[in-house]
Formats: sequence, structure tokens, C-alpha cells
Amino acid sequence: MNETSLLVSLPLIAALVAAAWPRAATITGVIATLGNAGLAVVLAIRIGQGGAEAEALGGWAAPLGIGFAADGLAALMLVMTALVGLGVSVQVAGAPLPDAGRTGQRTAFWPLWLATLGAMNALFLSADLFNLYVTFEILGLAAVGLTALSGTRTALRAAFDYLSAGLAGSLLLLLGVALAYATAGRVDLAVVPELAGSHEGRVALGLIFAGLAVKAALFPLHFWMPAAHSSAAPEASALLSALVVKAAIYVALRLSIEGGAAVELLRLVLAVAGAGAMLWGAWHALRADRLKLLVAHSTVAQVGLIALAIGLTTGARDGTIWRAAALLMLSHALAKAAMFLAVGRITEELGHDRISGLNREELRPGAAEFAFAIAAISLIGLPPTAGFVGKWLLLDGLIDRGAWPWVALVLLGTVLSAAYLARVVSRCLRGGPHVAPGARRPAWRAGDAAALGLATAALALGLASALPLTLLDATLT
Amino acid sequence: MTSDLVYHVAGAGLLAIALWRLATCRDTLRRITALNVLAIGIAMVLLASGHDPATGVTNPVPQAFVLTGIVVLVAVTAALLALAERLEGSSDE
Amino acid sequence: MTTLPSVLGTGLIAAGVGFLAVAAIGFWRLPDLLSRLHVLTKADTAGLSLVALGAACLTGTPASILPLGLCVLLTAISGATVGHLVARSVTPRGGRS
Amino acid sequence: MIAFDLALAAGILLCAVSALTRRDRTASVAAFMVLGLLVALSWVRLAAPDVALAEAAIGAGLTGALFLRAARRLGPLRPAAGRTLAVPAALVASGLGGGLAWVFASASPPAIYAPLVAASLPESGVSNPVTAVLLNFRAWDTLLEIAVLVVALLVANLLGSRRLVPVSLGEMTLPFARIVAPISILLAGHLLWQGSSAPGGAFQAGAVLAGGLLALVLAGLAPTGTLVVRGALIAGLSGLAVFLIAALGSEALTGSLLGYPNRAEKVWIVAIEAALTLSIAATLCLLFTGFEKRKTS
Amino acid sequence: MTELLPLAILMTSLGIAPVILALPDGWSRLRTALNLTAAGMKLALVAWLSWAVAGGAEFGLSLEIAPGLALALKADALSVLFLALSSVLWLLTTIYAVGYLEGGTDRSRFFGFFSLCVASTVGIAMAANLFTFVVFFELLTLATWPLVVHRGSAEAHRAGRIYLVYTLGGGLALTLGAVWLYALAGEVPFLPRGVLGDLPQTDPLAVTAIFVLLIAGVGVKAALVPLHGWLPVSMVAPAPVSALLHAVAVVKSGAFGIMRIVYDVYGVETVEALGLALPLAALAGVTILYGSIRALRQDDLKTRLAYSTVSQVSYITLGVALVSPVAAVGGLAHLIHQGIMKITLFLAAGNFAEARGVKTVSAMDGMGRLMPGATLAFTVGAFGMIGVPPLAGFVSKWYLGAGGLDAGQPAVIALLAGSSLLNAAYFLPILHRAWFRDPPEGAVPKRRIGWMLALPPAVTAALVVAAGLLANAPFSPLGWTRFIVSLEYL
Repeated sequence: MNETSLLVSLPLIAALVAAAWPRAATITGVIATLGNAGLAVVLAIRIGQGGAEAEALGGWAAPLGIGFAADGLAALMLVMTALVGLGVSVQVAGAPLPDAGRTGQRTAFWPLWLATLGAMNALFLSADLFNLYVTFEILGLAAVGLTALSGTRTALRAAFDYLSAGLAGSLLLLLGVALAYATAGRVDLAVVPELAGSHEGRVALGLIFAGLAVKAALFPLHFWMPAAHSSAAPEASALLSALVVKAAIYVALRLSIEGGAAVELLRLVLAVAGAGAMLWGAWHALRADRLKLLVAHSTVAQVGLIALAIGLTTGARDGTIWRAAALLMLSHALAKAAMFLAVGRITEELGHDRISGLNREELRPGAAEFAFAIAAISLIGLPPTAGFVGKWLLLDGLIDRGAWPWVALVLLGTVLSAAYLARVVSRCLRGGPHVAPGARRPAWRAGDAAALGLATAALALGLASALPLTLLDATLT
Repeated sequence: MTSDLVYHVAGAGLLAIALWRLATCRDTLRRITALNVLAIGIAMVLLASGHDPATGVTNPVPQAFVLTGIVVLVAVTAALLALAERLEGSSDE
Repeated sequence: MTTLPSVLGTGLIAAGVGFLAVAAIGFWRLPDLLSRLHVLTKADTAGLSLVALGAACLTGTPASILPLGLCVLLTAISGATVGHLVARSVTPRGGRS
Repeated sequence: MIAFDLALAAGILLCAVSALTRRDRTASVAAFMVLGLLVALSWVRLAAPDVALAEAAIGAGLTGALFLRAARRLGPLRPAAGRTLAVPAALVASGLGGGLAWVFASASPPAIYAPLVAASLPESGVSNPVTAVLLNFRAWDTLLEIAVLVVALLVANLLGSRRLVPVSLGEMTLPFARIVAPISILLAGHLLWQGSSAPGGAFQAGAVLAGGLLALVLAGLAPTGTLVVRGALIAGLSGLAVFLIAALGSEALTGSLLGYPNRAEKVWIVAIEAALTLSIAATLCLLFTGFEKRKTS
Repeated sequence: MTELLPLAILMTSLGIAPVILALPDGWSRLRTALNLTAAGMKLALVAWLSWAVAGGAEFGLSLEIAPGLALALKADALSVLFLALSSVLWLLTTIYAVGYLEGGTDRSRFFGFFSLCVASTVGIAMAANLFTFVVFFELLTLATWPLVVHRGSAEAHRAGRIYLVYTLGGGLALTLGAVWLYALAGEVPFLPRGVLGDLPQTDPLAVTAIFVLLIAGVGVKAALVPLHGWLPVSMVAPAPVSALLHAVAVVKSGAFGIMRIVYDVYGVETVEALGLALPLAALAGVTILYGSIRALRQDDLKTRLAYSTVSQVSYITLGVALVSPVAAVGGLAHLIHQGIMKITLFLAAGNFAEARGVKTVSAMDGMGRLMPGATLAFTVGAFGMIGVPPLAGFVSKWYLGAGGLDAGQPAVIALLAGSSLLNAAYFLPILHRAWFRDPPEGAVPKRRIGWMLALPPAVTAALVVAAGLLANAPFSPLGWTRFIVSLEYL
């Protein structure tokens, strides 16, 4: 049986098992996540060696049927999802349950996460615009479930806003797909160059990009995201921020590459929206008073940076900038997941997540704070992390294009991200008697392992950037 | 003037009404209704595009799209309404 | 062209539409809920039955009679039930029985 | 017929405006349901009877019922915030609508799908082209669509939305339910079987079946224990399970995901559709009735 | 096996850092053992490497992490110069720090980042291309920041913030310049006489702009005026950190970076042809005078030493910028000489503060009688800084002066004379107070100075004397720099 088929069906089957049989949810979830990681790695190795693969589902060739395009970019995203998912799953499966109330929360987590995983895998592989819309809907609903998991009123409010924004984005996307059909008569991904050639087609692509911008929380359509990502449970936030947002970004990247030079104007709009998100997110992260809110705003900013990079691709398939964008996506996923898990641990330990209250009596930072710091280094883009290599390539490509204003913007974004992340890291090193009464290090010592592991992966990826970059060479044309 | 054009215009009109309501109204139920109207508008323009006035046949593929869209929409609507009701309930507590 | 069934069918449908129109006007003009309900349930059932009968005459195949009959049956039942429910919902409990 | 089209379109737009502007929640939902029915009618005019059936059953019927339930629970409409925005928003929206109408009307799709469907229909195992697209050519879309339903079910389960508690509706409803439920089962079976050659199929059949079940529930005739809810949940999940197993099984047999074995396509499709019908009915029913028993305030 | 020598040298400190970071704070014996073993091993490996490089061996290691980007290490004569300095001083500072922090908090964190800091320095020394250099240069910023804020006080955090703003800003400029250069030139390895080919002719404007960016980037760490603001402020850190920041890791990395950029990226001839040598030399001259003048007015001992560093490090820049082999010998030798002299001063000052609580110049009265050993070491360091023969400082100043004449810039002599006078003016009053005034009544020692605190300044003071007296020996810093310069100015 083919890896791609298993990658899309195994998580969904596991989700069903976990939903129907809550007692076995954890074990099912862990096994499925592990299996998924194995499959993703095997597929990536095969594609890295043998080149991109295309598959027609049911034997019906596109445009009538739906195709799977398993190329380097898709494989990279699959591996990214698998790794981050593995880290978060370990965290969820290993966490001790403080009270019975959380048992239900945890059993509800697994089917939702597995559905998210299945939808993301299907989305990365899909080569059909309408099919992308359907996967987005699964993803959006499952992500909303993850947001609402903690059951607090703010979480529910955020989940509602998230779902309605997500639905609005999906409908924009669907409208774009409808117009694509009306223009070109078909909706497989190969139609994109043709769409880029006509006015109606460009309007269709514009609608699709607008839908994606809502889902990726680009300025000025970002309003729903910080609340959703900051009010969910930390593990859920890690998945939402690290992975779910990437889905829209991935499709935008795919369309930008497929669209070639004809969608220059659209890409420019994307870049401007990305720059807006970067500055807006950074500004709010600088002013945030809660740790989770800061990290959530930082997601807006970082995704903005990635969108900016995608917007500035030259449309050539051998370009540097889109590779940089892919690498930034990967490094952001690892670092942001680590960061949210670390924040979860810190919050659990202190009993709150106010930044002003992060001072410690014991100055020695724990593993969670350390993981946070490493993740921060990667997000800022300092060596030797993957974020650094990504930013280096991005700047390289921008300078090659002579896009100096954008270079300045990227540097400004870097400075701002350093500023808001240093706020937290320096707090962790500061002394002071402000430990909340009753707050103590929880007995669960292994709880930092997942955060630390993901952060270390972001660090190590910097030294092994050649692996993802060579994998990207096998991207379908 | 053909009937396709009528439905194109009607679909676009539905889109416009829904967008206008989405932009101006904060009430949860109303927003959900507006999203549903938006979806109907999209379905209408899609079907009108798939309709071939010469043969009077509508292309089955857009029909399938619209069918899928209807089912997806009812699922999302149910989730949205469940969330809205939960929110309303939790404010009472 | 103008065979007996088609003439009959068209006539029946016209009569049915007439009933429905009267129901609509009544719904619009009548003052209170109970009388509106009254005109709606009765005129609707009758109108729809006539239309269905006309349609059956027009198609003329026995196969079409089953679904049309089903339609009439379901509308009749649901009209009656809904009318009852609506009436109950506005009648104060323990009021006129 | 153009006059009829124009009248219908006007009615649709009127209903939409009414549904989105009436201050009375129930009236607005009623307008929405009428909108659904008119739209279904317009799709019959656009030669899409499958979609019209689904819209009438699911789009107008079930969504309307969900809206009604929510309207009762959500309380009265909150006053609109700012009126200053209304006029510019209306201008922008009508501009967008006009633009979209123009773009859509000026685009005419080249006939790509139609000849492909016509050519492949004999191999698909069914003669209704819409069913062929849904369950064979683009079955992957449909599988994921079922997954959306499942995830919605999971979310509703997680939220533990208040279970509908049937209040006593009096004896009049009992015969109604007793007649409607069996008819709906018959009708569902009919729609399901007919789907392979004529308008109909799993979604329409599932929706009709759900309607019958709901009639039973509302009349207080259906059992409502936790075990029943759990059973219904598993039934709701089973459709996707069967679909996925069929997908993987077909790959084991033919080497292609969702590539049914030659000349057995119809059996596969009908089997999948049968499972989907039950599961869709259970899912829609659960989405409407809710999961958790809570104190009614 | 010997090809892996650079990697082994790097790993002795890079590999040990996470282990130490993860150790519980109470396990001080194991930590000390690990630290000292690693430092000793590194010293031995560097000695081996120097022997091999002197014998003409070449080492190169490369790991490609992206198309056109490789992390590459090599060991040439210039690397060995810096490696030797950092490995010797790491061992001594580690011994000192173990004694200094005895009983303190967060020692695992301290020593972990200390090791990381040295690892970055070693990486900078052995970087074989600009990319690798940037990576380790930024890593150095990250590794030193927790050391600066180690005390955790509000003042330390203020200093840490200023430090971060300066160094990250510099890092940004450096990164931008490096990326730009990569975009223009493809790859930028470090090779004697430069690697730019005909780029300076085809695009002189961009090349000049890149030079300014790169020098600004490394100039922050080399504390070139006006980028020196972080240095005096970060004196709030513990004494071993100050010693490390000033003598080895940070400022020397900056100075080393200037050397690499001028010699091995652009090549001195190109720099001169672009008209960039004279401005750089002028900047160095201004920094030398400015630092000395500011040092005069400081009462806080460590801050006075910090301004002295600002001034003295620019001797190295001056030597590089004068475009004369003789001056280059002086500048390179000063890299080592200033390192050992300044670390002597800081370690001695740390001992004063630890033993007697003496942190200001005005409190130095009678120190010579109370702590003769430390005061003697301090005196040797101070005389070396002033340039009293035959100490190390004299040798480098001599060569710089001669180089100034060689380059046709007699103003350098005046600059050196003025600087030396200023040096004397801010060091001699300290010595006068220490040796010729009576200690204040009833002064009591705060704590006893163990061998771990006493030994390192004594050793470095001895090195200062030796480097001056034995300047003509083949393995003296001076001898080695002649060897390097002969490669650059063939």
C-alpha cells in the first residue's frame, strides 16, 4: 500500500477509533502519530531520492479526478507536521492528570488532533483546488475544536470568532474556486497558470488569496488569531500556531510558484499584507502583558514574515526566496510549538502567565525556560538555528532582486522580534521574590522533554538545512 | 437576457447582501445566517456557470461541488450554533 | 394535444392554485392567528391535493401517482399536526379546552 | 420562462433581505427557510435536481431547524452597534456584488468536464452523472466531506450542547410521527437506490431519514438514554469508517486509492452509499438533538 | 585523525557546555573537574595544532548546510594566534572563576555559558569563511549575555539590555553585509590577500558599503568609538566575566574580525585602493585618545579599566589599518599582549574587591601592604599598558610606532606618545595610592584569597614579563605574528 494513501487515511481511522472508544484514545493517538511520522519520513526519503510523484486517485486523471502531488515541498510539510505532532502528542500523552475534569478534555483532544493531522496531510498532498477547500473545512473545524477544548468562556468566544472567520475565509476561497471553474472550466492545480493569464482568472486567484489571508491571519484580516491562539490549552495552541496556520501559507506558496510571473501584483499585495502583519504582530507582542498573548502575536508577526517572503518570490522555480520561505515555515513550526509547550509549563508552574510576574527566586532557569530561549533565538533568526539560515537565504534572494526596501523591512521585523522576545527571556534571568505563593515545580519532571526536544530540533535543523533544501529540489513543476 | 444571467445576478446579489450584513452586524445568529446566505450565493453562481443554455444540461461536476458545499456548510453551521449556544449558556452561569 | 386528461389536469391545477391564492390572501388579511391558521390549513390541503391530482392527470403514468399521493398524504398530516401545535402554543394552558 | 426566473430571483433576494434584516428571530429564520425552498426551486430551473433535493432537505430543512433551535436558546437580537457603517458598507458590498456578477456572467467555462464525464460514465458503474462524480470520479472529495461531518459531530460532542428535551406535544403528534417515520425510511431507501440512475443519493436519503428520526424524537417516541446517544454517535462515525476501509480495500485490490474493481463499481458504490445514508442520518440527528442532558433553565 | 583537530578543539568547550548547563548547581566538584579537564585538553590540543601549523600543515573541515553556505573550520597561523590566547586564558580564568564564585548561585548556568562563550571564540578563530564567522560571532553575543546579567539585579539587567542592543545591532549590520557580499561574490572564504577578485573594480560602491557594514558589525564588539557604549556599562558583571569580555572573548573577537575582513576578505591592498584604510586608522586613533581621556575621570576601578580597554584594543585596529608590515606586526602582537595585560589587571582588581571590598580608585590606599601579590601583578599589568620596557606593551607600541613611520604617517608617533602619557596619567595614581599611602585604619579582610584566586593573576603577570623579555624567541607572540605578516605581505 502506498505511503500517501496511508498518510491520509491512517490518522482519520485513528480519529474514529479514538472517538468511538475514549478509553483507548491516548494509546491510539500515540500509535497513529508515531506511525504517521514513520510514513512521512519514508515518503520524504523516497521523494528525496526518486523525485516527485503524482498519483491520480481512483485511476481518474485530473482534471476530472483528483490528483495527489507528492513532491519535495509537500514532503517537507508532511515531515514538519509529523515531527511537531509527535512532540505535542508526547506532551499530551505524558501529562499527569491533576483532576478528573481533565480526563474528558484529554480524550476529546485525540480525535480532534488526529482529524487535524489527517486533514493537513490531505491538504499538503492535494493537487485540486476544490479538494483543498474541503480539507480546509476539516482543518478549520478540528482546529476550532482544539481551541474550545479548555472550555473557558474566553476560549469559547475565541473559538466562535475563529470558526466564523475561518468559514468566511473558506467561502472566499470557494468563491474563488467557483470563478476559477467559470473561467477555465476545471479546478485542478495545473489550471493556475492558465488562470493567471486572464482577468477573470486573476480575480479568481485574488479571491483565493484573500481567503487564504483570512486563514493565515494576515493584516488586516488577522483579528481573530491572537485570541484564539492565546486562550486555547497550551498543547492546542502549539498545534494551531505551529501547524494549522501553515496550511494556508502552504497553499499560498504553492499558488505563487504555480502562478509564475503573471501573478506579480497579487504577490505584491500578499507581501504588503505580510509586512503589515509582521509589524502589527510585533507591536502588539511588545505591548502584551501576558506570555501566551505575546507568543500568539509573535505568530502573527512571523507568519507575516513568511507571507512577505512568499510575496516576493520571483515566480521562478529555482528561486532562492521561496526556499527560504519553506525553511522559515519549518523552523517556525518547530520553534513555535516548543515555545507554546514551554509557556504551558511555565504557566503551570507559576499559576499565571503575566510577564511582569516571571521573576524567580531561584535564578537557575529550568528546562522550560531554556527551551523558550532556544525557540526565541530561532524565531529571531540568530545562528545557528534554522531561522537564521532561512533569513540568510531570504536576504540573499532579496538583495539579488535589489529589493532594498524589503530588506529594510525584514531587518526591522528582526529587530522587533528580538525586542519582544528579549522581554521574556531577560525576565526569566531576573531575580526577585515574586514567586506566587503555592507555586512550585510540579512533580512531573519529564514535562519539559517535548518542548526541549522541539527547540533542539529547531537548533539542529540550522546545521542540517541542507536536508530540507535538497528535498525542495524535488518540487513538481 | 437569458435565465443564466438572471441567476448570476441573483447569486451576486445574495453575495452582496450577505457581505453587507457580515460587515455591519455583530449578532451571532445573524452572522451565521449571513454566512449561509453567502454560501447559497456562491452555489448559485457556480451552478449558473455550469449550466449550458444550449443543451439545458448542467455540468455534473459543479453540481457535485455544490452538493458537497451544502453538506459541509450544514456541518459548520451546526458547530457554530453549538458554540453560540454554549457561549450564551456560559454567560448565564 | 388537447386531450381530455390534459384539459382536466390543467383545470384541476388552476383550481388548486385558486385555493392556494385564496389561502394566501386570507393569511394576509385575516386579523388573528387562529383564523389565519384556519384558512391556511384547510385551503392549503385542498389546494395542494387539487394540484397533485392535476399533475397526475397531466403525466398520466401510474408510476407518478404514488409519489404524488405520498406528497398529499404528508402535507395533510403535517398541516394538521403543525396547525394543532401552533394553536396549542398560543392557547393558555387550562384555558378553553 | 424568463418571467418565472425573474420572479424567482426577486423572491430569493427578497427572502434573503428579510432573513437578514427582520428583528424577530423566528421570522428571520422562517424567511431563511423560505429562501432555501425558493433556491431549491431555482436549482430545478438550472437543471440540477440532485442539488435541489439536497438543498431542500439539508439546506432549508435541517439548517432551518438548527436555526430555530438556536433562535429559541439565544434570546432576542442585540441592538446593532453602529449605523454609521451601514451606508458605506452597503455601497462597497453592492459594488463587489456588481463586479462579481459581471465577472461571472462574462466568463464562460470551456467544456472540459462534460465530455470527460460523458466518456467515463460507462466505466463508473452508475448512470446518474452526479452520483458518478460524487462517489467515483471525485470520491475523495466526498470522503473528506464526510470527515467534515464527523469532525462537526466531535466538536458538538465536545461542547456538550444541550440535549433537546421533547416537551409533551399532545396526542396529535403521535400519529404524525408514526406515519412519517416509516415513510421516511421507505423514501430514504428509494432515494438511495434511485441515486445510481436518477436524482438522489446518500445525502438526500440521509437527510430524509434524519427528518423521520427527528419526528420520532420530537414526539417523544425515540429512546433517549445515554447508551442510545452513544450508539448514534458510533453510527455517525461508522460512515467514514466504511468509506475509509473501502478506500484502502480498493487500493489493496486495484492498487489505486478509491479505484473500485472493474465491473463491481456499482456494488461498491451502493454499499458505501448505504453506510453513508445511515451515518449521515445519525449525524444530522445528533447535531440537532445535542448530546448532554442539562438542566433546562 | 589529525584532520579533525579543529573540530576536537571546538568540541572541548562546545560539547561540555550543555553538560554543565544540565548539572544541578550543587555538584560543584564534578563541574569543576569537567571544566578544568576540558580547558586542559583544549590547551594541549591547541599546542599540538600550533606545532603542526608551524610545520606547514593545513587543516580544513566543512559542512554544507545550504547551497553555497558551508560551516567551515580551518586552522591557519592567524587562527592559532587567537586560539592560543583564548585557550591559555580560558584555563586561567576558569580556575579563577571557580574560586571567585565559590558558594554563589547559578554556577552551572555561569560555567555552561562560560564554556559556550569560549567555544564561540574558538569558532571565530577557526572560521574558514565569512558565514561561519558570522555564526560564531552571533553565538558569542548570545553566550555572553547571560553572563553580563548574571547577578540578576536591576542594574545588571539594564547593562544586559544595553549590551544586547549594541551587539545585536552590530550583528544585524554584520549579517546584512555578509549576505550582501555572498550575493555579490557567491562564496567568501578567508584567504590571505583577499577573495574579492575584480569586484572592487566593477562595483566599488557596493563593496565600500559592505566594508562599512562589516566593520560596523565587528566594530561594536571591538568597541570602536562611537560603538563602545556597552563596554563600560557591562562592568556590572562578575570579575571573571569582565576579564573574559575584555581580554579574550568579546573585544578580541571584534578586533580579530577586523583583521579577517581587512586581510583575508578584502586584502590590504584593496582596502587601501578603495580609500578605506586611512578613515579606519583615523577612527582607531580617535578611539585610542577618547578611551584614555575618559579613563582619567573614572573612580570605579573596573570602569577605568574598561575605558582603558576601549583605547587599547584600537591599537590592534590601528596596526591593521596602517598598511605596513611593521605596524601589522605591532597590531597583531598587541592582540596577545593586551589580552594578557588586561586580564592581569582585571583578575587583580577582582581580588581587591573580593578580599577587601575595594572597588574604587580612591579606596586603593595601602593596597600594596595589604595584598602585595595582587598589587604586584596589577603593577606589572599597568606598566605593560603604559609601555614601560621591557614589558609586553612596549614591544607592540614600538612596532606600531615604527610601522607608522614606515607607512609615512609620523602622526602615529605623536598619537602613541600622547596615549602613553594618558595611560601613565590614569594608572600611576592608582599605583601611587597602593604602594605609598597607608591603609585605612581598622581595615579587615572580607575573605581569604585562596590559591585559585591568587594563582591566575600571578601567571598572567609572569606572561606579560616573558612576552616582553623573550620577544625574539620563535614561539613568542611577536615571533608568531611575524610569521603571519610574512604571509600577508609577501
